[in-house]
Amino acid sequence: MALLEVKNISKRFGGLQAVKDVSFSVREGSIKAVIGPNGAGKTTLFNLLSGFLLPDSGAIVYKGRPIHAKSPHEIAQQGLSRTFQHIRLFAHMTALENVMVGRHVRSRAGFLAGMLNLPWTWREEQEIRERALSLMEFLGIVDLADANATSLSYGQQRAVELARALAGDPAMLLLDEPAAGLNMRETADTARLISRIRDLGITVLIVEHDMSLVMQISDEVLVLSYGEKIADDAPRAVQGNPEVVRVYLGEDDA
Amino acid sequence: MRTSRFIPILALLGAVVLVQLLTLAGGKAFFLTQLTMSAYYTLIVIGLCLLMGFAGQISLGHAGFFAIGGYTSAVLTTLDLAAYKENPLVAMLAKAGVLTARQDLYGGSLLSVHPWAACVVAVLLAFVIAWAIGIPVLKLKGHYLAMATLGFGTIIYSIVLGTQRFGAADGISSVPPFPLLFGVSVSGDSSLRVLNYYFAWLLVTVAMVLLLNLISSRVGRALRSIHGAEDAAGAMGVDTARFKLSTFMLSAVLAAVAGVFLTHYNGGIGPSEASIMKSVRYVAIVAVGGMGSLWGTLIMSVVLNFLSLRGYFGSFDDAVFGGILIVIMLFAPDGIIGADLRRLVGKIANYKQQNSNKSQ
Amino acid sequence: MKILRLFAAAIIIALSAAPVLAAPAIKVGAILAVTGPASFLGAPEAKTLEMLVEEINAKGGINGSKIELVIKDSGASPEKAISFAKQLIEEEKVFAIIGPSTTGETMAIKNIAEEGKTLLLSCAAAEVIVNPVAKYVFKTPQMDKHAVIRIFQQMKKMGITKIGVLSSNTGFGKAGKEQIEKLAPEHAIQILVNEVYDKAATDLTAEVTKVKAAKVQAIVNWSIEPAQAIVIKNVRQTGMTVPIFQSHGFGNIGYVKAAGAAAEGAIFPAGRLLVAEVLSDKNPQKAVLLAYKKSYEEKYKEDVSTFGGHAYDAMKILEQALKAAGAGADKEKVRTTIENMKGLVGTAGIFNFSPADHNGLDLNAFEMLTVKDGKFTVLEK
Amino acid sequence: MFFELFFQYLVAGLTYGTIYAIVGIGFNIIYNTTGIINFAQGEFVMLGGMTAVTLYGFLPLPLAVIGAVLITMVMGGLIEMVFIRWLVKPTVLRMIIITIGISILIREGALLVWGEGVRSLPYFTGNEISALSLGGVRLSPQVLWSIGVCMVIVLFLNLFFKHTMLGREMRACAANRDAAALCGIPTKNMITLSFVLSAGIGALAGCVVSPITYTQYSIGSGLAIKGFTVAILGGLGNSMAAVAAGFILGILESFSIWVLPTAYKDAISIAILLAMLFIRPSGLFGNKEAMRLKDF
Repeated sequence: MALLEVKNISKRFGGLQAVKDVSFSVREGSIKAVIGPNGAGKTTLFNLLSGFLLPDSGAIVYKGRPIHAKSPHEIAQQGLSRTFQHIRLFAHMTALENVMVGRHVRSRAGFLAGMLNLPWTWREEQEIRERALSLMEFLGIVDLADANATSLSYGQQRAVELARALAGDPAMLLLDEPAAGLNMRETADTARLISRIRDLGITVLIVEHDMSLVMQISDEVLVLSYGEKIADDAPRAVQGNPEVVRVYLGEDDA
Repeated sequence: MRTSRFIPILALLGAVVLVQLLTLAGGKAFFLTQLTMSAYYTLIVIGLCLLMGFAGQISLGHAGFFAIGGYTSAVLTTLDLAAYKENPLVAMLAKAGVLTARQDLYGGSLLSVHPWAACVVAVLLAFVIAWAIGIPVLKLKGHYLAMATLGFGTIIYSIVLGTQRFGAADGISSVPPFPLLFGVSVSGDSSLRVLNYYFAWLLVTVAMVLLLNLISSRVGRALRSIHGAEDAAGAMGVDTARFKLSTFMLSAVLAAVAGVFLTHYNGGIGPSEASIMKSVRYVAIVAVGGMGSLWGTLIMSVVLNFLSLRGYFGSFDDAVFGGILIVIMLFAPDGIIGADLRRLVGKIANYKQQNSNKSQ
Repeated sequence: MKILRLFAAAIIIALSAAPVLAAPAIKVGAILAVTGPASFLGAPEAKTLEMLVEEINAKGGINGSKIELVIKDSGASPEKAISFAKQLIEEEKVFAIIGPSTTGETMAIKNIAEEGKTLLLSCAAAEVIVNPVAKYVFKTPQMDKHAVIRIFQQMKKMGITKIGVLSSNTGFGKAGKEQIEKLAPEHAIQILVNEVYDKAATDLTAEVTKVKAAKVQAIVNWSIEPAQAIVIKNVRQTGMTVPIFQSHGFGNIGYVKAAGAAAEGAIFPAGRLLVAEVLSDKNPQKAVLLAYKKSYEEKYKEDVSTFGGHAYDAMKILEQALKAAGAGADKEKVRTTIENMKGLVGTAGIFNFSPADHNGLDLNAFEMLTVKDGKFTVLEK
Repeated sequence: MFFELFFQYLVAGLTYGTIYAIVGIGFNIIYNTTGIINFAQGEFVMLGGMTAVTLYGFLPLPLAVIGAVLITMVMGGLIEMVFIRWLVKPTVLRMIIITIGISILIREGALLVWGEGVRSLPYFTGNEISALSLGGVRLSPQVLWSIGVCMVIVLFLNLFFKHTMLGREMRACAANRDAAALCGIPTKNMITLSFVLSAGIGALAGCVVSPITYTQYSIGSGLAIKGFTVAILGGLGNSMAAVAAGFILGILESFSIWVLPTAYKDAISIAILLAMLFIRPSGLFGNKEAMRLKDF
């Protein structure tokens, strides 16, 4: 069953057609990768999916409900979580607090409850903290809990961001270049990690440049070029697709 | 963690009592007047601190909300409805206890709105205006937000200054006392000075407890995340628009409450309370208090307002606040007290964690 | 934490630096808007007081006691005036307070002075300050209503019945506007246009155009800010030739200089300070006015203004009352002395106080002046 | 009579408009090179006027004006060097607060130096009551002076930014500071230069409008609010648009007096600004897409 279905979606910026009539779907429990040369519209596609941009036309259906007109926080509340290509951690907050914010969608204490410090919010805070710590444990960064998030190394920041995205128990995770700026060993760790996340039952959609990582973990690969879909298939089939080789791999090698 | 939050509150209460006893012992009970006025200004400033330091939204128009509170209460409680006694609406309100008959200073009798009812109206009005103005204004960022809030403040100022009912440039005087319980009232009467001092500081303490609770709750975390990276906060499911708006409204209500009580305490209000320079002062106090530190803001508010109200800065009052803004923003944008306190809190937290790690 | 400690230290020093009382001195407080939007009032008032107190003390004080002056700059904020009034009364235990400069501030502290049984000699103009009478509250500037009546009387002589009124959005402008509105019907004057402009206005051509459109026979402008010079310039620039009446706020030669040729012929009521030199020698005020003018201008190298005169009068009234009441008199005795004071010659006029009149000035306090060749001169009757 | 009145209001509007426009241009120059809104811009106008009046005491008028402009330019440069130059990537909030602080300090400094008195320069031509009459509509020659100076400033800026090396380097700085720095443009000096330039323009404005409006230590903040309104109304960073917006605002204000009490004139112009911010923050003439790319 398709968890996410994208139908004929388009987005134009002034004279630039960033995404043109793209359709695809993501199976529940799978890992799907979006690849394409620079400027192919991958990040725009992510921004459309997560509600940061409104599509000019087309529909995005998640869990059977249209979400393309919703704002980012509503989409996040429905269990579709994301990370950013350029890490966007919350400054002046510890790593743990960053992850705890990720739990926002699964908690409900509001202004009044917060100000009055109602007893039930204590339990909720406890639950948020424990869940955040267990995720950090899962990602191997629990020692960093009290460090200032923006003072961490690049790889550690990526991990915090991932923990934050997972903290809301999403059904689906959008990862925007999770291996960018990582060395080979870290990239390999990341690949394993993404597989483990999938094994938790979370569907993953990832934009990535690193071909080895994509081929290693994805169940399906979507290829974009100049905003258009040119292939959507299993990794091996995509690798053999002459069109893809021409626009993407060919250029990449050259 | 939960108990540690109350130690500073107890310290605050202790300090409030201690200062009163010291002024009593030192024969300087008159200091309490300025300390009481400072308390009300502190109420605005800690609300602004929540907005600026935690939600990261600047407001250069907070004196406007103070003025809305103060002027609404002043107008309603000095309004004379005696001539309309027969009007059914007026009669009904009088019956409901909303209106109250009292004597003015020269023995004439007045029928005006009861201070409690006026207070409710004033706070509700600030609440509604903050809501109405907050929705569009908080969509703006950076210079645009600064300019829009400045514009709001300017509009309130020119309305106050241009309207006869608000006393134009003279403001409103002979505002009656605000009755509390047991015959005690908020007023400048020197026999009630000590009680007024305690009432004002009790109000600040309650507000501090509420705000401290808030910032260490889920909402506080969400606010700081908005400050840190607004789009990422949205992607984590934080309804940034609603949280910013609620914070704006909360701080506006605090400013209006301060306006109501200070107006009754002073027995009047003038347009200087709505001026842009006042709003800038509040921003200066938040800045010097450390932007994100309620305690720093509280301490600096008391110190600066107290000194200013006692005239220590003489004719350089505005210059002092201008200088503070520049020096703090140039050399210590995180504030002076804020950084110190945070480091201290950090140390305590680390210490506790080490202990708990050991016990595990 | 070092900084915290520093602050604590600073506060302790500040709190303990309570003023040391010099035994026999008489303490006089002053709450004046030395800076801020009403500084044109407060600054000359403060200078005048400093000068006078220096003079009095040089002569050995009053009844052997020196005067100790405590000036507080309120910046025209009522909330500060309140704080300062309480401070002066309870802490400094002053004998009397001179000021505040503006009506709003005076009204804010009227009750405080009453409650503290401390003399308040206000330098603000509005009638509400002394009507209803508060026991301890007096004021020295002339009544706005007297200025308005003098203007209306002059209009009658000139056959003017239809006027346009402009005023600024300050306490001064507001008070004048109210009196004009109130008194116009009694004097058979019809107000065709009535506009309030911003005190910081930079050009008033549009407002003036509105007046021009109404075809008035004369314009009355009531303000105390630079805008009043802008008004008359704009009136003449738009080609209107009708007489322009200004308030006593025009009594500052700086505005005449600023308005230049446009100021010629402007008519306004004012105290006689501005025309001291040309007064007849028989005028009882002449000596007082010249003495004040000379010493002020020599000391501060700037033109004297009528506002400083209000503080001068306040101090003189206090000085006379203290002298008359004798050494060691209490506040109550001095208060009664002022209430019964007659014929005190001041800069604003001749003060005749009574228990019902805490201003003591009458219509005669104003002289109708006009501008001729860039100078103030008495209007030819 | 109707048309005469109509044009009289129009002239009044033009007078307000030029003043607002010149202040608005000053905002834009600094905004363009630095991304900073300089809240102390109104103080440059005040400084220019006050200095010129002082110099006029012993210099002929043209020299006094030139001297005042030069002195204010030096002040502008100094302010940038002392307060702004050495900040590393300051946040917008921090810059707003710093420039507000600078504005307060300059104002209070001026109060100390010049006192609270009101001053003005003499009319450049004619005197206080001379007016040109155009079919019943009258306007002071000084209004023509200020419109003329405004036009000359705009022309000069256009030539400067388009046709001189220095101007082009400043524009490069505005487009992308990091890239400009990579190309060897001394970006820090460009920022200083922008402060010098906008201080000079403000001071010139202060001199030209001083006979009309007078000058006093406290006029800066009021002018700054109007100038800022105009800059935003036109679209931040666009000087030509600021001029157009200045005239629009001036004329709107002037005609608002025709129908409404003048006491609320300022409230009306600010309300226009707020409405603009809410509906179309890119300004009347701004480009919406370009707007979104600006990094706030």
